[in-house]
Amino acid sequence: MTDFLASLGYESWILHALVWGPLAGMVHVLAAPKERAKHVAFRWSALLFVLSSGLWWAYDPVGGGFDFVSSASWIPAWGVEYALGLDGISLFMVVLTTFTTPIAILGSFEYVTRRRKAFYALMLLLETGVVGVFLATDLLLFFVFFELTLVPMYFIVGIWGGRRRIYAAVKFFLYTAVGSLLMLLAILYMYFAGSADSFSYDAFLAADLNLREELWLFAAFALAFGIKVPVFPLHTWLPDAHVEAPTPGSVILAAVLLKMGTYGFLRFLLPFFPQAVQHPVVVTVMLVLGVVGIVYAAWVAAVQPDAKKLVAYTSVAHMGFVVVGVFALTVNGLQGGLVVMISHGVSTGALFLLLGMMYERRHTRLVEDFGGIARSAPFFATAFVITALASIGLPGTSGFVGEFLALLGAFETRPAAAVAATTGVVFAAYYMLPMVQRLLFNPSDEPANRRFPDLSRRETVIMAPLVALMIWIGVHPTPFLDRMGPSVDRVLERVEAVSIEATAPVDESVGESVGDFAVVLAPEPEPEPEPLAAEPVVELAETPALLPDVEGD
Amino acid sequence: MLVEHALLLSALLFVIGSLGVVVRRNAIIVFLCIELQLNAVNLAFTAISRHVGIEGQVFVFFVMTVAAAEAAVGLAVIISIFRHYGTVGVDKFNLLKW
Amino acid sequence: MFLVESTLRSALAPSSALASALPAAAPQEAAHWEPFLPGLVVLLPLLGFVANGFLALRAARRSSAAVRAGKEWSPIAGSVRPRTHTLPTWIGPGVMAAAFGLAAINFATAWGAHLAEPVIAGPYWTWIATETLRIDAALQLDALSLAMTMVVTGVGFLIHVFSVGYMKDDPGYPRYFAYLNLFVFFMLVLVLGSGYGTMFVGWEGVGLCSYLLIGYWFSDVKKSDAGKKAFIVNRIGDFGFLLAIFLIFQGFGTLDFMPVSAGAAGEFAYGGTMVTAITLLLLLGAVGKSAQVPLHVWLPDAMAGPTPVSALIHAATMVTAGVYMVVRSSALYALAPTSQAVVAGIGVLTAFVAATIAFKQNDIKKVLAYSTVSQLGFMFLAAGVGAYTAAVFHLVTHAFFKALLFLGAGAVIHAMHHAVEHGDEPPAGHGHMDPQDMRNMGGLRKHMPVTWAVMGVATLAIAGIWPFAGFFSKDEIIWYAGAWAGAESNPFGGLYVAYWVLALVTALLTAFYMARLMVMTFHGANRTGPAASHLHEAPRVMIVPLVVLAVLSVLGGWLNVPEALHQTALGLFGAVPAEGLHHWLAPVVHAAEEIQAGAIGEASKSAPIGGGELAWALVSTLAAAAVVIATFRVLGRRSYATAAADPGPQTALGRFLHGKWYFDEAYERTVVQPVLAASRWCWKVVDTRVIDGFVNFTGSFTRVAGWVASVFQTGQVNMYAFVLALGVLLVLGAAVLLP
Amino acid sequence: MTWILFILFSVVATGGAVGVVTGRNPVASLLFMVATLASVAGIYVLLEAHFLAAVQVIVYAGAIMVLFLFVIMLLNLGHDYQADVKYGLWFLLAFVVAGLTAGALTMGFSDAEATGFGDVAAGEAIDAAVLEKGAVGAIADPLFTDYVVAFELTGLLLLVAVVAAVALAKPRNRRGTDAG
Repeated sequence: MTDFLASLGYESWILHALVWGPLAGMVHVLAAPKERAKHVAFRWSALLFVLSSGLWWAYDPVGGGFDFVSSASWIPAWGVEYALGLDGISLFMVVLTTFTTPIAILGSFEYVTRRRKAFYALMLLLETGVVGVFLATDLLLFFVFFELTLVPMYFIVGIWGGRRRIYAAVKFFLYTAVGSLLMLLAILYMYFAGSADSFSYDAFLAADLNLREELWLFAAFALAFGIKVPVFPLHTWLPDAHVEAPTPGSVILAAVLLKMGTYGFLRFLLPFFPQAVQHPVVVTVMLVLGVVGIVYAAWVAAVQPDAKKLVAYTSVAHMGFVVVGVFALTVNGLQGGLVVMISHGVSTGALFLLLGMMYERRHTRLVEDFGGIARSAPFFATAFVITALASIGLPGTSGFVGEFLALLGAFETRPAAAVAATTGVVFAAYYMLPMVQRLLFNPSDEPANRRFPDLSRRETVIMAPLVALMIWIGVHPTPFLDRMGPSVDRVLERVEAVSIEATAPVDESVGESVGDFAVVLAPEPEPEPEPLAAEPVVELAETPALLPDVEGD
Repeated sequence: MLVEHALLLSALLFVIGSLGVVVRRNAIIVFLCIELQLNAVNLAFTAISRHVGIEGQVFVFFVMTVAAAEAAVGLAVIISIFRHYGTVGVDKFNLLKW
Repeated sequence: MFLVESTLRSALAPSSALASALPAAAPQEAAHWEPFLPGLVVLLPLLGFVANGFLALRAARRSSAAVRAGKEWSPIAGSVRPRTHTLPTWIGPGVMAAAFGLAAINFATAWGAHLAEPVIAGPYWTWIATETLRIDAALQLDALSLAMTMVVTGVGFLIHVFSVGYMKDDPGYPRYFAYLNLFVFFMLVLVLGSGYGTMFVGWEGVGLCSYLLIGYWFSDVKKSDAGKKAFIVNRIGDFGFLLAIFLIFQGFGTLDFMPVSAGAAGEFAYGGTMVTAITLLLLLGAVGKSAQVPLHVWLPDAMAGPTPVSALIHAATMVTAGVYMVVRSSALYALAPTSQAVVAGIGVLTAFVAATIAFKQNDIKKVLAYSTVSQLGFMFLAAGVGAYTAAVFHLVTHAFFKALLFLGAGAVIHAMHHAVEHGDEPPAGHGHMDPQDMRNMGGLRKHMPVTWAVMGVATLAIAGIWPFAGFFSKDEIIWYAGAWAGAESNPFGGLYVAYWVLALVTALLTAFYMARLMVMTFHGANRTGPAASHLHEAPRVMIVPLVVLAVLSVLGGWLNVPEALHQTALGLFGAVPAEGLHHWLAPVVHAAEEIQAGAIGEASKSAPIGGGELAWALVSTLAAAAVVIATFRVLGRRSYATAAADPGPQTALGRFLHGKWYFDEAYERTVVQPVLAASRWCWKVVDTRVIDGFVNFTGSFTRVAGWVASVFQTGQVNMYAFVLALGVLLVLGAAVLLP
Repeated sequence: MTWILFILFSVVATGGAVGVVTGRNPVASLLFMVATLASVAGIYVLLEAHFLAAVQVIVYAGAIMVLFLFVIMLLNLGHDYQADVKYGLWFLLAFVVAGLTAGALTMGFSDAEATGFGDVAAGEAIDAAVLEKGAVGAIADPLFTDYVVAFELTGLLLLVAVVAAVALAKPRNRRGTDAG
C-alpha cells in the first residue's frame, strides 16, 4: 500500500487536495442542479475520504514530527506562509473529519429540504475550514481557517436550524469570536516577541517568553480553545447550538468542531507555553474545570427532557475527560485524550444521527414522547444501544480505551483529579441508561411509536461504519495508539524540557487561590531565560518614525 | 526657522478651519472651512518639504487635486440638497441618522 | 475479523506464544503442560453470539414489521417448533457444549500434570499499548481460572439446555441465546483474562449482558428499570475497580496478574496504606458485582430477568466474580489485614442481612435471590479470613445447588405460568395471578415430583447437611472463621469471633428460610385455585439439567473433604481423597498463604469456644437438620393465605424484613433524590440563570450601550465634525504628551 | 525682508481665515478665503515652492473659489445674512477643543528634538533641482517617475468627480420644476 501511494506521488499533493478539494466540490455543488446537489456533495466528500484514508498507510509515525510538509509564501511582508503538515495528532483529526463529513451529508438527505445547494456548499466549505485548521502549520493560516469554520456553521445553524436558531447561531458565533479574538492578539504578541519575523509553528516554538508572558498568552489561547471544547463554564453555547442545528450540523459540530479546541490544546497550548502548562495553578484550574465539566455536565444531562440536548451535554462531559487527560501531562493521559476525541467524534456523531432519524420520523425530540421503539425498530435500537454503550465507555468499545487511558494518565500525576473524574463513569450510566430505556424500551403506548419505521438502507449504510469503528477502536486500538504515540511524546518532551524552578513548589494550597494569576505571581521572581532560545531579543525601541532622524537647524 | 513658523501658521489655520466646521450651519461655509483646513495641511506639507525633500510638494499637488474633485462633488451634493430641502443649513437635515 | 483470525492462529499454535511468555529459565517441577486450544474456549461463545445475534436481528425484522403493521406477531402461532427457533436451539447450547468439552480436556490434562505455574495463552494481540502501559489480550490458565472455566461452561451449558425448554414460547428466542452466549463469552474473558485490564473487560461485559438480560422483556417498565438499576449500581463498584487498577499500575507498572502476585510482598509493606487502598477499592468493585451490602440492592430486582438467566448470571457465575477477584488478588489481600477484616465483615453482615430478608419474601425468586446474596456473603467471609480455597469451594458448590434451585424455581414458574394462562376462569381474587408468588403455590409436590426431589436435594445442600455439597463448603468457611479468630497474632481477633458467631447463626437461618420455601411451594394444600389442574411437570429438556445439577449438588462437596474429616465417618473413612481442591488451588493461593502464615501465624486448632473441626462439623449438620425438620413440622401445619388475600406482615419486625430493611427507600432518599435535585439545580439555576444569565446579560448590555451611544448620532454634520476633532485632539494629545 | 513678508502674509492669512469663519454673508466668507489662499501662496514662494504657489493662485483661488461663487449665485445665497453661528455652550466647547488642538499642534511642531528637524540638505537639494530643471521640472520629475501611477489615478479621480458632479447636480427627473 505504501509503495502504491508513493508511486502516485501521494505525499506531495494529498494535503493540498484535502484542503482545497472540498472547495472544488463546493463549486461543483453550486453549479449542479438543485436535485443533484446532495449527491454531488456526497460524492465529493466520499472521494475525499477515500483519498485521506491513504494517510493511514502513508504516514510514518517514526519521530512524530510533521510529515508531508510543504509551504509557499503567502504574505511575504509579514512572513506569512501557506504551510501545511501532518503528524500523528492531526492525522486522526483529519481522517475523522473526512470520515464524518460524507456520513453527515448522507444523514442530511431527508432532513434538509430547503435551499439544498447552499446547504451542501456550506458543508463542503466547512470541511475545507476544519481540514485546514488541522493541517495548517502557520499560525496565521491556522487562524484564518479557524475563523473560516465559524461562517458556514453559523449559517447552517441559522438557516436550517430549529425554532430558536437565530439565538443559537448568534450565541455560537459570538462565544467563539470572543475567544478567537483574544487568540489573535496572543498570536500577534508572539509574532512580535519572536525574532524570526514569521508565523510558522517552529518560529513560535522558539519564541522566548518568560513565565508571566506565557501565563497571559496561555490564558488567551486557553480561552479560545476552551470555548471550542467547551470547558465547563464556557459551555452554554453548545447545548443551544446542538439542539437548534440540523442533524448534519450537530454531527459535524460534535464530531469535528469541538475537537478543534482540544486539538489546539495539544498542538499549541502545551508546546508553546511549557512553563505555564506546568504551573501548579494552571494545572489545578484546568483539571478542576475538566472534572467539574465531567460531573456537572453528566448531572445536567440526566435531567434534560430533550434528547438532543441531553446528548449535547454529554459532549461536555466527554470533553472533560480530554481536558483531564491532557493536563495530566503524561503519555497515557495525552494519548487517552486523543482517543477520547476520536471516540467521542464517532459515538456522539452517531448518537446525533440516530436522534436525527428519530426526529425525522416523529418530529419531536422529547424523551417522553418515545418508548418501546426497540419493538418496532430493532435495527435502530441495536445501533442505538451499541452507540450509547460506546458513549458511556464500555470496555470493548472505543469510549473505554480513551477514558481509561486518560484517567490512568491523570492518576499518575494528579490522583485526586483522577478519582473525581472517574466518578464520571458512574454518572455516564446515570444519564445514558435512563434515556436509552425511555426511548427504546418500556411499553410503546403511542401508536406513532408502534409504527416507528426501522432503519432504511441509507441509514444502515450510515450507521454501519460508525458502529464498526466504535468496536474496532475498542477491541484493537493499538494501530491508533502506535500512530499517535511518537507525536504525543514530542509534545510531552517539549513540555518536560522546560522546568519552572523559578515558581513556587507545588503545594496543596494553590487550589484555593485559583483564577487570579496576578495574586499568585506577583511576589515571584521572573524566571531566567530558558536555555532553548539563544538568540537575543531584538529591541523594538526604535520608533518607527514617519520622519527621519535629523537634528534641528 | 521659517519652516517652524510656517508650521505654526498652518496649525493656526487648521484650528480656525475646524472651529468653522463645528460652529457654522451654512453648508457652503462649512465647506469653505474644510478647504481652509486642507490648505493648512498643504502649508504644513510644503514647509516640511524643506526637510524631507520634494515629496512634500508632490503630496500637496495630490491634495489639491483631491480638493478640486471634492469641491466638485461636494458642491453638487449641496445643490441637490438645496433642491430637495430648499436650504443649505446643515442642522435642517439629518440624513446621517438612520 | 482480526480478532477471529489472530485468536485462531494463536489457539492453533499456542506453543510459540507460550515460549515467549514464559521465561525458559523458570524451573518447572510439574510436568510441562500445554493448553489445548484455549482461545477457542473463549471464542466459541462469541461465535455463538454473532450467529445468534444475526438470527435475532433477522427474526426481529419480521416481528417488527408485524408490530408496525399493528399485529402481534408470534413465531409460535401454528407450529410447535417455529423456524426462528431452530438454529438458535442448536447454536446456543452447541457452542457451550463445545466450549465445555474443550475446557474439560484442558482441565483434565492440567489436573493430570499437576499444573503449578500459570500458563499464558497468547498474547493474541496487544490490546492497549502506550509507552508505559501494555495490556495484552492474553489468557492466563492456572488452577483457579481453569476451575472457574469448568463451572462457567459446565453450568452454563446446562442452563442453556434448560433454556431451550423454558424459553420456547418466547418470540425473542434467538435474541435470548445471543445475549446468553455473549454473557458466557465475557464471563470467560473475566475468569481467563491474564491481567486486571482484561478482567475488567469481562467484568463490565458481564454487567452489560446482565443489564440486557434483566431487561430482556424490555417492554415492561419494571423489568427495564431493574436492568438499569443493576448497571448503575455495578458501575459504582466499577468505579472502585478502575481506581484500584490505576493504583496497581502505579505500584507495579503492569496490570498482569503474575507479576502482581509475585511482586506484591516485595512492593508493599505488610498493612501498608497503598496495599490497603488497592484492596479496599478492589473490594468496592467486588461488592458491586457480587451484590454485597451495601450495594446488594440490584440483585433482588435482577430477578426480573428470565429465570435461567437468574440461575446463570445472578447465582452461579457473574455474581461470584467478586469472589473470584478477591481470590485472584489474594496476595494483595494477605498484605492488608484491615481490608481482610472489612471483606470478612461485609461478607458476614451481608450473609446475615440477606438471610433475614429472605424470611419474609413471598416471591420464590426473591427468596432465592436473597439466599444468593447471603451465600455470596459466606464466600466473602471465607476470602476475608484467608481461606481462599474455601471461598472457591463454596463458589463451586453454590454454583451447583443455587443453579439447581433457580432452575427448579424456573420449572415451577413455568408450570404456574402455563396453568395461569390456560386456566379457563380467572383465578380467585382479582386480576392476574402472580405465577412467582409462593402464596399461590403449595402442594406442587404431587404435580411436579422430579422438580420437588431435585429442589429437596438442593435445599439440603444449601442448608449444609451431610453428605450434600453445602455441608463441606459452608462448614469449612465457618470453621476457618473461627480458626482465624484464634490465630496467634491476628490484630482483629475479637472482631473475627463476632463474625464467627454471626456466621453460625446465619447458617441456621439459611436452613430455616430454605425449608420455608420448600414448604410453601411443594407442601401443604394447593392454593392455585382452579388453574391447578393445568399444573404439570416440566418437559424433559428442562428436567435433565436439573437432574445433572442435583447429582453435582450431592457429589460436589467431595471435591474437598477436610483433612480432619477425611478418615472419619463423615469422610467415608478416607474413600475420597482429602482436600482435592485445596491441593489443586495451592499454587494460586500459595503466595497469600505464605504471607499470612508469616504475619498472623498458624490458625487455631479449635473454635473460639473450644471444640475441634470434626466436632463442629457434627454440631452444625445436626443443628441444620434439626432446623429443617422443625421448620417442616411447624410451617407445614400452617395454612397460608393466597397472595390476593394475604394482609401482609403484621409485626414491626416482619414489616421491616418484608421491606428488605428499607435499603431501597433509604437510597432513594439519601442518594437518588438528592442527586436528581442537584442535577435539576445545576441545570435550572447554574446553567440557565447564572451562566446563560451572564451571557445574555452581556448581549443585552451591548444593546443598551448601543442605544445610549446612538443618542449622539444626531445626524448633524457639526456634531460629527466636533467628535472627529475631539478624536484628533485625543490622538494628538497622546502623541505629544506621552513619552 | 523675508521675515517682513512672512509676517505680513501670516497676518493676512489668519485674518482671512477668521473672516471666513465669522463672515455673515457667504460671498464675504468666500472673498476672505481668497485672501487667505493668496497669502498662503505667498508663503509658498517664501518656502521656495514656486510651482505650488502658482498652482495655488490659479487653481485654488482662481478655479475652485469661482466654482464656489457660482454655486452661491446659483442657489441665490448672496443675500443670506442670517447669523448661523451656533453660540452658547456649543461654541464654548468647540473653542476649548480648538484651543487645545492648537496647543497640541504647537507643542508637537515646536518640539524639534522629537520631530527631528534640522536637515537642511533636503531643502538645498530642492533648490539645486529648481536651478537645474526649473520650478516645474523639479516637481514634475518625481511626479512622472516615482508617482506616475498615483498621478494617473488622480486623473481618473477627477474624471469620476466630474461625472459624479454632473450626475448629482442634474435634476432628478424631466418634470423637475427647477431644472433651469
